Amino acid sequence: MADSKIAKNKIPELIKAVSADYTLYGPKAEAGIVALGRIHSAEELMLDYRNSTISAKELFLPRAEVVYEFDGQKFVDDKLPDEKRVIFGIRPCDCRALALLDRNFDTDEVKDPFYVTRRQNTIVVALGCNQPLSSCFCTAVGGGPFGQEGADVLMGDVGDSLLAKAITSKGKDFLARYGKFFSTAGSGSWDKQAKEARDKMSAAPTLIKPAFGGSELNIENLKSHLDNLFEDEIWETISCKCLGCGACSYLCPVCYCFDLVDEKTASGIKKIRTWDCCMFSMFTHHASGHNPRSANFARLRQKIMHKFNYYTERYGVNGCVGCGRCIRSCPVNLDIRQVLEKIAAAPSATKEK
Amino acid sequence: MTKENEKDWNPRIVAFLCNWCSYAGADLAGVSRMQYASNIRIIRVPCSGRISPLHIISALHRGADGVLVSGCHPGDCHYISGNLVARRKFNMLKNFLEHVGICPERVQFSWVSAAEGARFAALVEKVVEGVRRIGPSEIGTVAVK
Amino acid sequence: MTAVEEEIRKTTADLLAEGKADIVIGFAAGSLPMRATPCFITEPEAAQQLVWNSYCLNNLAVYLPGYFVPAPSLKEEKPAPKVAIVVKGCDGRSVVGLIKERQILRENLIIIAAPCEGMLDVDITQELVGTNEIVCAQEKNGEVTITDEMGKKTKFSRKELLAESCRFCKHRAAPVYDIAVGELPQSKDALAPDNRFEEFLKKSSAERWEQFSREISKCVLCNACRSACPNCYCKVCFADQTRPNWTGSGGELRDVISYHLGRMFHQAGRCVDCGACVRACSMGVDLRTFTYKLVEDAGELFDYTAGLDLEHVPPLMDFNASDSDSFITEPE
Amino acid sequence: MPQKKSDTIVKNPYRPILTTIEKITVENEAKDLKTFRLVFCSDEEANDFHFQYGQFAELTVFGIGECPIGIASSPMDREFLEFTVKRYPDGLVTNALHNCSVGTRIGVRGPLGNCFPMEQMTGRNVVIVGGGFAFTTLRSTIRYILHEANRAKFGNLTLVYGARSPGELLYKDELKEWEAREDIETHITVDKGDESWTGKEGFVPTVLEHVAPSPKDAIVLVCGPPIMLKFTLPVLTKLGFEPGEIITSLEMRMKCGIGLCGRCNIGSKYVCRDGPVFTYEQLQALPAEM
Repeated sequence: MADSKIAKNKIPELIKAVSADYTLYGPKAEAGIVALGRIHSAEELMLDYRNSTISAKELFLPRAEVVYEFDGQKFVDDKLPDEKRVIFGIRPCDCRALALLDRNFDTDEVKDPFYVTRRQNTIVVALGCNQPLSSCFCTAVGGGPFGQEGADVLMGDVGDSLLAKAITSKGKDFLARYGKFFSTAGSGSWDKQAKEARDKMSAAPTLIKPAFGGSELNIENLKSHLDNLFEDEIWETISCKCLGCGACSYLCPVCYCFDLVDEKTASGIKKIRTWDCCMFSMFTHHASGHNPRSANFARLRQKIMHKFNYYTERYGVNGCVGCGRCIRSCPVNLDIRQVLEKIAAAPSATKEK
Repeated sequence: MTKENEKDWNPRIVAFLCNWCSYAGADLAGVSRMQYASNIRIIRVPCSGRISPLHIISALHRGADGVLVSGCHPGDCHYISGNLVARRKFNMLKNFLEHVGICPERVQFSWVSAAEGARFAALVEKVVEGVRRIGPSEIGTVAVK
Repeated sequence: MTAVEEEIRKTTADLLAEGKADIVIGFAAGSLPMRATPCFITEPEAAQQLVWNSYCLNNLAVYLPGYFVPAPSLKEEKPAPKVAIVVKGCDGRSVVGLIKERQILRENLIIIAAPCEGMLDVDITQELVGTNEIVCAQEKNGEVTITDEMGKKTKFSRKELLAESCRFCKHRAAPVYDIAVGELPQSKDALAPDNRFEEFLKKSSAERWEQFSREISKCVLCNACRSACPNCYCKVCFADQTRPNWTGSGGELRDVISYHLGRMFHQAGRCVDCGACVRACSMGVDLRTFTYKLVEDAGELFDYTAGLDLEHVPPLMDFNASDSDSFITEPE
Repeated sequence: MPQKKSDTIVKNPYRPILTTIEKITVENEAKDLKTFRLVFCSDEEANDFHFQYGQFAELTVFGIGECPIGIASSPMDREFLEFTVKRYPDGLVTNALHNCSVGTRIGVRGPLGNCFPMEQMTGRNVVIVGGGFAFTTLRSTIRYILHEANRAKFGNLTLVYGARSPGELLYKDELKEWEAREDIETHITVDKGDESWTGKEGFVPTVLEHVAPSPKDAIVLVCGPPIMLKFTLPVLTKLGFEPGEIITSLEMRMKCGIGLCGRCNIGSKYVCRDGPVFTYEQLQALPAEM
């Protein structure tokens, strides 16, 4: 199928038209933070952003959301989110994160109605990364700056216009619906653009070579390495400087662990789902006082294991998209790439079980 | 809180009173049939030194429009120095809350002895009047993002 | 490598080799430009990893209490280790505070004081540079040359790039130490103060509240501020308690505000204004405009500056019959 | 794994069904163990609630929170559900539950988790080993097996149950009833008896070794505090039980109960969804993080 193309000076019109039909979200800067927020006009839209400070998971798993209300006698009708949304300009890593979250929240056995409804009601229009950051490592974990997974439409910035191609039928409908803003440009130079971005990425780490000892991060055998490492002392070494905060998890587009809490209201109670984080000591604290992960190293181990071993075991893919937010946000510069590298190099990682 | 129903609004004020002086002072005001505003909800505590800043913040968080803390006059503490330790805490807390933009009338501290029923009644009137003037609590009415 | 760096490495190697210390906490090179990372050295050979540069921002004192509180799972009693720590002025003051609060043992500590001329903040620098990523920073005679990913070089004066708390810092040398490396700064002048705090004070109550609640609304409750703060060593933070639940579920802004009010006020008379909480925050919440009030008040009301010596009792652990009553509401 | 996109939205898995406390029984001398009998508020929900022995449910004290508790009543008891709950000083929900009185509304979300392996148990001898208050789902199992409609489906039933003291034994009336029955071999023991105690004294593993149930054509369900498990498992191995025939049930801090919230995992297994029932063989393959 031929690719579509929209001139950048047409974007304000597109935004206006889309806003009339959908609630529009996109990258915008507010109080020094770039996030995927409500877009009311094209001026707010910040398409030359590198990546958002906080990931797009907020739009599918809000920091806090009411899952039911009870007035003391009966339940108030559950309200499922009914907003029809378009997310315009989300990065491919965050899109891929959605595809990973689907594996947890939309399975054959269990479905989370809030997440699933939001996913169904949202059209994801991704924007490929021409200029990945030096902390990005999507290519090492199976994604790419022009990855398509999780997106309905993929766009690429080619100077004065944006190329667009539909990935899903939802995306096809989107491009058809707003076809008048797009011209058919024949086949776009996707491969070239994607290659350029990838080249930039492999070039970028050379600037911070110490992190990789001169080679690119390779996580090919990570799962089997981790199978051998649960009891290893490597965790205590790695976790030395970890402060045990939740910055990495809360900014991660894939970390989804949550808590359910009751809150009293004037007329009854509501059950609220909030973000939670395996790095907090209270996360697994039993009522009896027992805590299976009482030490910080055990919690960091859980975090790494969950992403690169347990997730892989359950869903066949590791739970990291390489967006680099955890690297940028870590107060003590605990770089997950270095952690993975240490794991790969651990003497007992390759031993026979 | 909209302008229209402002005049119907009755502030809810939590008063933490120490058992030995201020609570007895309140009691005296009561048995002496002194009139004072009924907006006060009293929580009796052993000593003003028992009051953690968290109690005060939590009261505002849970919807109190004002907080009054009162203990024995300095020098008269049943536990000798409970109120003196508390005083430093209260002083810094009051300044701090004002600093972040909470009106000075919102959280007030005073000393009332067991014999000062009239002082207690006047104090309550003053606190209620002050809170009424500044309106509902900042924390309680802060807009959800 | 600078002379100070060399001295730190040698001191570290000696302390470990002579068995005077079991572990030395310092900084190693970071994985990102303009970053250093905390580093824990237990073998003399590993001392070569240590660096001392303008990016050693973390307050290393945060790690100390952990060495003196046995992990809950460790049943057997182990003797407390001998810990050496490389400190700037702020870390050093935090160490003093922790000693006074009996969280760490002075006799098990070896405090290595290193010179600090204020640390450079990568986020502040990045903001000045613009959207292109910083890849390299070179410092010479108080000037910093930043190279961005496009190869463009920009010169800044060192003062422009200082971390916010460093601009105001009047105590850049550790007040209590065992070993000094290099020449400790003597000057008590702030490096590059601005009047942002004074500007805030001039605002009306409503404006201050507006700014405060707007800042706090950025918070996602990741607890990085709490985790990075050396003073936040409580075994169970009030915010994690369920009986009573002080701050609600975190679902509403007032919950977040209560958390921050409680956490900040717990620093009253203890905060050394190291700025660790502010820099730890990924969401850019400016906590310092508010915590600085506590630092000022401790000085003004009780003539106390946190962490300057081992003798003075922290103000909220003490009292005086002549303390001010001026904040008391008089009914008449 | 191929992704499954849902086309229809399922019911809200976080919303409990409503029940009312009908009866509260204080089980022990320390009064920190109470059995709550809950009745459904709607017949429809009562009819829809089908569980197997070994499963658990999330109990909600509205406005306080939720906690996962094993179902102690039998699947044959259609009119009510029973839960035996220990009060922990720091337990938010368990304290609230213990403060509840008859008539209080309680939310029940479940049944959750897997159950004791019914197929593996059918037609075979069943040995049940319990310690302390970890006896709740075992009691459910015993009640189920002893039901006249089911008893013939199982072989011999042997019970070894112990508690710290006579006052700490759960379901005392039922224990007496079982001791009098012919179709269950009951061995009740306490760590230390009192003046009135005429039964066995001694730890569960010791008594078990003495009773020495035959592993032949038998399956053993064992639940108890970690220390009891630690000493019981070697005894069972010594008696000749295969790790795959030793069944236990785990507990872990849980929130969602349906494998979504990422909290109760041991290795890649979620205790709430893949458990709480595991064979000793499965446990041996999991990391030691319990």
